[in-house]
Amino acid sequence: MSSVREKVLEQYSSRVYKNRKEHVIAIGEHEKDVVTANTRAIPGIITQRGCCFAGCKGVVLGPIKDAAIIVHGPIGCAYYSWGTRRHKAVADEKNGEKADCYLEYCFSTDMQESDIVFGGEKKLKKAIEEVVGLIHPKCIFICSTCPVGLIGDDIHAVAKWAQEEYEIKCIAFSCEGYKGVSQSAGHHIANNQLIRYIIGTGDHQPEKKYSVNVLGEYNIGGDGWEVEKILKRCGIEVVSVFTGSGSYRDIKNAHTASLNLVQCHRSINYVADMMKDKYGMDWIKVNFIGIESCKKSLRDIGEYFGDEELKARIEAVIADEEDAIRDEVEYYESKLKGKTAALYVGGSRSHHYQLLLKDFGISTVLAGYEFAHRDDYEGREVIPDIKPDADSKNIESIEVEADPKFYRVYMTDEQKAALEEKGVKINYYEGMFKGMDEGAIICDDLNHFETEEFMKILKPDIFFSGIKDKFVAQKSGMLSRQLHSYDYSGPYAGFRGAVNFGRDLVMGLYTPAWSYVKAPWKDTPCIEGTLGGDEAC
Amino acid sequence: MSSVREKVLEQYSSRVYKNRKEHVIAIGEHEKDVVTANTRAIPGIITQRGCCFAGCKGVVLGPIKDAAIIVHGPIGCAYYSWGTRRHKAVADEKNGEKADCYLEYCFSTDMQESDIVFGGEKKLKKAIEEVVGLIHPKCIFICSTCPVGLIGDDIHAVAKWAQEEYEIKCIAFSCEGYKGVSQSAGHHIANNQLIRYIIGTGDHQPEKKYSVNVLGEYNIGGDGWEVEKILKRCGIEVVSVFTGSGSYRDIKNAHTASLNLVQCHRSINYVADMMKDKYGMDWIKVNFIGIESCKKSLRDIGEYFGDEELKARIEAVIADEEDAIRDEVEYYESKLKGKTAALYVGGSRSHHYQLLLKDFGISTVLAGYEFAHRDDYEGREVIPDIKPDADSKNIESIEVEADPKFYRVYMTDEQKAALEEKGVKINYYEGMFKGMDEGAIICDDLNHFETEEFMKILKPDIFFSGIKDKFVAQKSGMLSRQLHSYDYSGPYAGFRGAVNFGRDLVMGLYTPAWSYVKAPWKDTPCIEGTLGGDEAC
Amino acid sequence: MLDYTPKEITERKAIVINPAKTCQPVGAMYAALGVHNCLPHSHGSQGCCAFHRMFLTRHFKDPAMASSSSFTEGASVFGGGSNLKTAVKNIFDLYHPEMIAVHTTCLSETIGDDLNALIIDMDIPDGKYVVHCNTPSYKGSHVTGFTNMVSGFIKYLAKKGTEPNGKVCIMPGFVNPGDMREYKKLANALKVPITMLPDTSGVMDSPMTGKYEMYPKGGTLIDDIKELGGCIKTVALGVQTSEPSAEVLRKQCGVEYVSMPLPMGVEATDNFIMELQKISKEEVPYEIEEERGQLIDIMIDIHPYTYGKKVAIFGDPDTVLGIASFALELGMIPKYMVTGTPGAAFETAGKALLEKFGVEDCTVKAEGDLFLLHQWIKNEKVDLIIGGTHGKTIARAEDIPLVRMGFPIIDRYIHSYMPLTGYRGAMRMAELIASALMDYQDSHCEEKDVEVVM
Amino acid sequence: MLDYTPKEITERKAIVINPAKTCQPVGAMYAALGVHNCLPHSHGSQGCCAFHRMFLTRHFKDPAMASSSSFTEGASVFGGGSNLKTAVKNIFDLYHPEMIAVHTTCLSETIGDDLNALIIDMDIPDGKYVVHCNTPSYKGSHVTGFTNMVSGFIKYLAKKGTEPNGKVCIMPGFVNPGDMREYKKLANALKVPITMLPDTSGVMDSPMTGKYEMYPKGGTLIDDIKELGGCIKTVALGVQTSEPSAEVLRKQCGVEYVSMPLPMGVEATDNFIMELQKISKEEVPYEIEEERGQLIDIMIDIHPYTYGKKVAIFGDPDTVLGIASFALELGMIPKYMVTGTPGAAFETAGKALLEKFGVEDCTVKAEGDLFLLHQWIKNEKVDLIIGGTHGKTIARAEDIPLVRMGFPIIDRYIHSYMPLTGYRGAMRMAELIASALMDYQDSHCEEKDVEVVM
Repeated sequence: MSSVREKVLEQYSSRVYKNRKEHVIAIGEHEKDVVTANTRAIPGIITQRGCCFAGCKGVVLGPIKDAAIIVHGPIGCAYYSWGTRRHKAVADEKNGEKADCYLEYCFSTDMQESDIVFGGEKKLKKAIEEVVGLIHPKCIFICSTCPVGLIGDDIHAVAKWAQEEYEIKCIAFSCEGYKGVSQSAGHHIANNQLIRYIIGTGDHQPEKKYSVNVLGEYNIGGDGWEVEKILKRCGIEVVSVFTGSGSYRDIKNAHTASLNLVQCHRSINYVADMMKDKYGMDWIKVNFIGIESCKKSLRDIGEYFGDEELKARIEAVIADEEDAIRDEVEYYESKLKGKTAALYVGGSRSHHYQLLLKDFGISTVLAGYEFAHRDDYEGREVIPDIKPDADSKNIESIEVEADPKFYRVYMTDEQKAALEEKGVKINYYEGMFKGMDEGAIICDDLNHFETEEFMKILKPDIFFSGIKDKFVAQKSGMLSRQLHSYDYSGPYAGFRGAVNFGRDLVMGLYTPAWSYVKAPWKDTPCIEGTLGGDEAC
Repeated sequence: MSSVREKVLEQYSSRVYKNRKEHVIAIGEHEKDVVTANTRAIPGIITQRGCCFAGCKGVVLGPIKDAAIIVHGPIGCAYYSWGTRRHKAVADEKNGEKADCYLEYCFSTDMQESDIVFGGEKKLKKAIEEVVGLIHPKCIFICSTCPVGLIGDDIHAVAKWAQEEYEIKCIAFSCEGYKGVSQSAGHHIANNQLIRYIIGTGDHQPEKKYSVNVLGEYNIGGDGWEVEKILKRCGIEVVSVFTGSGSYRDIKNAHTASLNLVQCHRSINYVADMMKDKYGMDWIKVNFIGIESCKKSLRDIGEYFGDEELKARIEAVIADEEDAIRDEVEYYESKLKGKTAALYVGGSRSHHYQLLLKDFGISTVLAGYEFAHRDDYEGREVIPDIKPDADSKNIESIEVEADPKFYRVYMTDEQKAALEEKGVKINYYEGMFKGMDEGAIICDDLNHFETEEFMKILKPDIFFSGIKDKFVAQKSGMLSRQLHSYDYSGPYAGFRGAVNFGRDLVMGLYTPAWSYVKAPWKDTPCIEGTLGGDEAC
Repeated sequence: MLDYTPKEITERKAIVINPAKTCQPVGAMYAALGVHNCLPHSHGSQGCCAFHRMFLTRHFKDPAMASSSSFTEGASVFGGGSNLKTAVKNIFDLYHPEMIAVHTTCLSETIGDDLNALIIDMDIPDGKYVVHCNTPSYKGSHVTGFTNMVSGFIKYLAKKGTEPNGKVCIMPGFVNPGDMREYKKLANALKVPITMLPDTSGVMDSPMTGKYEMYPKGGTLIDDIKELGGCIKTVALGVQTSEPSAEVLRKQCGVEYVSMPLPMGVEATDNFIMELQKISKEEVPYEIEEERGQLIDIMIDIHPYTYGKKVAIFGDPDTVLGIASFALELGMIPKYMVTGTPGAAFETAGKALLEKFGVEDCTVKAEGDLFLLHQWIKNEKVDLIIGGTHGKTIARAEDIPLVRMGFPIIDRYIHSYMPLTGYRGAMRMAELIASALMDYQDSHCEEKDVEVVM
Repeated sequence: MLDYTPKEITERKAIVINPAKTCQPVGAMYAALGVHNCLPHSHGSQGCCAFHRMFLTRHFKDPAMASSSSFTEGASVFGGGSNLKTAVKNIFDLYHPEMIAVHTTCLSETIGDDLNALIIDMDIPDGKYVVHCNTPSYKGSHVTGFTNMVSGFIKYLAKKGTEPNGKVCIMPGFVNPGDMREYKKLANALKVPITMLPDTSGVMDSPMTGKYEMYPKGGTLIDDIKELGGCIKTVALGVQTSEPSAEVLRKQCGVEYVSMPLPMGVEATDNFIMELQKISKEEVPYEIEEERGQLIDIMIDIHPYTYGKKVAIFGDPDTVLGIASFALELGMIPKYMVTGTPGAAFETAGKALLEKFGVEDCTVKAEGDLFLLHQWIKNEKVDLIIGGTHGKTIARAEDIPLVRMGFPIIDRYIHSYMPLTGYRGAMRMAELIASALMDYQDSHCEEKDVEVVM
């Protein structure tokens, strides 16, 4: 087992080896599966990681449709995060309140050299004035990029000014790219400001008895809409989504829901945690990716609320949804069973998709996260053991207190214990490791070199990752599917999504082009009998 | 003057010379401009002419939208005449009666070898049965192609059978390609059957006081609709159009109109003539191509009806239409004035378009017809002098008698004389020659050789013809515009059409591509000073 | 659009509606234009010649020169011999071709003119040629006419016992000049000297020079046709179109042939390349391997847009098979394959393709028409239609994208310059297909589903 | 779509909305990928490198490999020197490039890292190279970054007094691999030996072989860059993109240059050809003349569809000028020409083009954005939009066809293989433009106006 891991790592120089050996493990090799995570990438080692800005603006804030997000910095960062992440959204009206959708727009202060030299605050103010004049948003976010932190523009003061000047919500996010070690720092920064300035500022109460927020669901390829559709069928009201097709309009009322559902643990657990402290709301980790996961998640919600009628409705919905997809799933399973996969994505998908793959009989031989923390691998029980380092200390961690007006206790400890017995764990995430097969390779911050080497040895049938390494795998003759963008397909969540996923894999594996990779003359000597020659050409 | 003509003709062998010299004249060269026309093309000489089938099915019958036209013959003739002639049409309802539009359909009996050997009547009957079953037309035309005449299928008997069997109108046209010397024979055959079997079979009376048929208007590029629009504005009802966007539904009522307007004299004068004999209706030659022609035509109609209110309305319409186009016409005229043109089209357009060209200050240096008769060149006064030859004798010429029920006298001889004095000639066409400049070349059945040679000498700025010679002219660096299809533009009729025409010419003459025809290195020796060489390359 | 086409399909035995073929002579005319200094001649009523020239010109947007025997009723009664004789004399006098290539029409065929006898009987100037082929319009289709004209050239000109010339005879099939250029590029890359008959490149895609040339630079040289008997082998591209002519050359001069599908898509091009390679015994040069590798790369890249998509393909038999073959390689389902040209070979070959790719529930039909195709589509829709211009009304009526490939395309420009054959041609097909499907997605999806990245 | 864009245009001084440019480093990265065995390196936060690789990959659908100094907050405070040192060591150890091409970012520029000093201070293995250029994101655009990287290669590698090698240095401008292949084809046809810097063909359009190569076959050879000083002349294609680098080479090694627009359309390609011809003193071969003649033929053929049509063109300055130049040659009116890249030269050159063709009432704008372009279009509509993917929302909002040309095109495939330059590229442009306009006519006209022949 260890030989696979060693074969790859031993090619490193000793310094790199020392670093990477802690990030790469084989499940079951040691008594306890421990991984080092959320530490700096090694300079020069080709990581797939992005930066703090990408995590804050790109991931968490980007999908909030009714916020005009002004990127304060040179043009690039705004440009790259413009419309390319497939967090779908659409303007809508809810409870008589409209939420615009600005996602087709990219706002940048396009800082020039003089702004770097003389400071960019004035330009930022003017930019806000212009945006307000043009599109009249109710909410503006300011996201800073690298140079802004260095030159010391006080974007928070500007936000405060704008809020007063224009009587709108305006929040600043100091999410310079160099902060932290990956996108993760940006999630944290975004989460902090949401809890500080938005959640709890609305006062619209849910209409239904059972209401939830869906946290860490970014509506990539319409996943969130699929999830909302299912919850609705079960009779559960979704108060807000963080943040896929989400809105300032809804998030401000998030505290009025009864339960938080956490889909992507890594990017949003701060909000779940802080809402627990501030409003007393429990959260449960859900996973709407995969048929079995989806069923378990829905049943957990039923158990949490403990209402038999609700539970019955959930069962009915499950039965109906499963009926509708059974034939297709069976067909795709017959084409996929026994295949192997490697996954290298974000901070939760590498876990979630293993379960969907299992639904189709595909096993995972390697999995890794781009920007996860140890708890995403090992489970939240490891949190007390995680030692902060210089990089993580730089990211503000805020403490919230119980809100005097809204704090409620939703469940007694006894009830919680009873729930646990039923297998429903409150305010807990078990991490990726627990469900994985012995011998599977784990690679935190999998880099290009390791990708190439592990793929050579493990030869998975499918490599799931992002756009940067997709074509690397593909060039070597391996099906590669993007799990950030779903290769512009989707939704993959829920029951119907599972079918889409199966269809896409089957299509990828069975597309005839693979059989043409090698030119036939590479095999066939071109000897022509009739011309009597023996020479090959 | 004659030298141009001679320079071209003298290159022929004596036999060909003898034939062609009668077809090619220079206006004013002789005391009387006489041309030989409507005679056989010389085998091997590349003529642009088509055949009898093209004239019958392609030109006259093709536009009749509610007739399902079954081409009885091998597949080609149906195929080539399918949707390619731009006689636009649209299904419509009139007086509570619908006229379908089958122009997107091509019906062929696709005769096979066995049909040739054993006869095709059975197949034709079956074909009718199938068409009736599929699209339920009220009217079917059968058009025969070359072999049908040779093998002796009696399509007229089949038509009769179908008419009885299915209680629909069914008419056969023996328009085999080898009949006559050009499309002209086909026009005649079509005209004969229309008068025999359709005109006069309807009984719907016009609603308005002044009503007309528009004859020889095929709605190429929407010309007919433009004409109808203008007539309508003047308060004149159009009972039927022969045959652009025309219909069996309307043509059967044609005899109820008060006046026939003849646009294309060549293709339809038989109908006009026979209706005069049968119903007493007068016809006047109109020309809605060209601004001045259009005005004259409208005023002639006003004069014919002699109603002051109508005349006033016509003047108002003219003023209004002219106002709307004045600026554009002036602009285009400024770009076109002084240019020269050669025209070689059909049997009337070469005349009509000279007048439109004149509106823009363009003079005509050569004009010819593909399939005209002498009267189209010299005026109807020459008809008594035209001697029938073997080919023309083969085309049935029918005599009609005054219809006992519908014959009326519309105008006394006195009234006619008064009209003549005002310049309105009844039942008369003056031909192309009378308006032409001295020295202009006339070429009946202009062939490829003559085209090349005359263009080399005359160097017109624009060559108007059809698709077959368009690119010949263009390759030699000359703007070439199709006057059969308007190069898929139009309408060119009426006031608005004149503007379209001007626009298209300006665009063609001024398109920058002409200036790139010669590669610059053909002129510029590639001597590079710095390298000290004197050699050109 | 096409509002009178009923969904319900009833058997038709007599009427063809909206045909997917036309008649033989136009194919013969096209083939004859592919011989240098040759003037095609239509022996029949002048309308045929006019129609065919019109049609070819509309497809190529270049002059299609041809002459006619200009039959009148008299000729139809007494035979067209004297018309032809006059015509030939006038043509050599006036238009100075090196050769006149006569094809017949349904008219002269029905009359029974014996072209062999007529031509033997003629005074043909020294160094000039008159050849002919029979192209009765009531048999086969324009594709058959193309084949017959090619065979006609061979019958008249190719000689048995010609000195071996080390060349390969390529019969291109009924394709565009752009394709013929692509063949020459590939043969050249593989160092295989060829004679291609016919070769319309340089004729029907001739450059603008400001000077009209009745006989442009392109076309197979008559001398090369005369030496076809000295070829090592014939590579007949497009089985239905080219094999009969290859067989004529074999019988007449003993040149063996290999007959293969048009080199459209990966495998068919591979086979063509390997056939050439067998002859030259040269390594396939890197530039060709690279093109091939780029094509495969592209095919894998676009598979999410093509895989499983249903396509209706209509046109000429070899072309439809070639497109279908590439469509299958792209993972598409060629739901309907229709040619108007008769011939059971089409259906057999089409079904063999489907079987090879394990694709079921598709229909392959020779002697079909577009009315029937439209009815099928009404009953089970497709994602894409591939064919010539005449598919546009169906495409609009059913709101299905149309990719224009094949013959005739009379409502677009430039296509005839662009190969669909070879790896380069497959890249073009891939781009046309993928873009059509993606354009459709972009224009038909809801606003919220418009994708910036695809 | 884009529902919040008001028609009324108000002056903006601070906010850019929907930019038509991005930042320097991505251009530098693209340029560096065009050198064989070279790994681009981004000196800054790792997010930059991730964004740029993502972006290039989306355009080319091929891997874009590059490494990063992976700054953290510490590096931002204390400088990135040690990060770079570690990075270079690790890169040579693990990825074995022959050269590392470092570009800076707004982060390292704001900190003030002195790359010259850092590189001089480094242990670079024998036979290996580390070069750099400064690409502050707050100046210029991705085009500037491309230029700067090319200049960087020259500064580090080209030597004065190199033996004359009879070659011409071609600087290709910010174009696709397909264009670079076209340049090579033309130079080859004119028998001009060249070094092209950079050359991304064979790198960003590499074939599928089943084996991933971190350094594919393509790219300018380092040895050739070192010998640039021996070139006869530099032909700098794309004035704004290439002239600065040509000037660097001139200053450094005395190689004179001629700077000209991208060879897009007739005249610009003519000029490129003649420039090559001046050097080789070879006749322009017939195959090139023929291509040219075919292009002119096509342009005349399609003029009824293009003449007088208004087009909005956006993208990179040289590309927009090249497209506009061809559009004018087609008789079109380039109503709006917009680049996000700053530089008065763009506006001057654009206006000169308009004047040359006598076209009035058009707007040329550098440092513009797509929000403004959309507002203009709302005030006066165009018939066509030409630009990259980001034009698609405007196209859909206003129901105007979009022809994709330039950078970036991230929602279509295959485009990067297909040249827009040279006569062949102009044929492609002509086909894309004509087809877009004709498709629009076909889909937007009334049923009765659907044309079978066009």
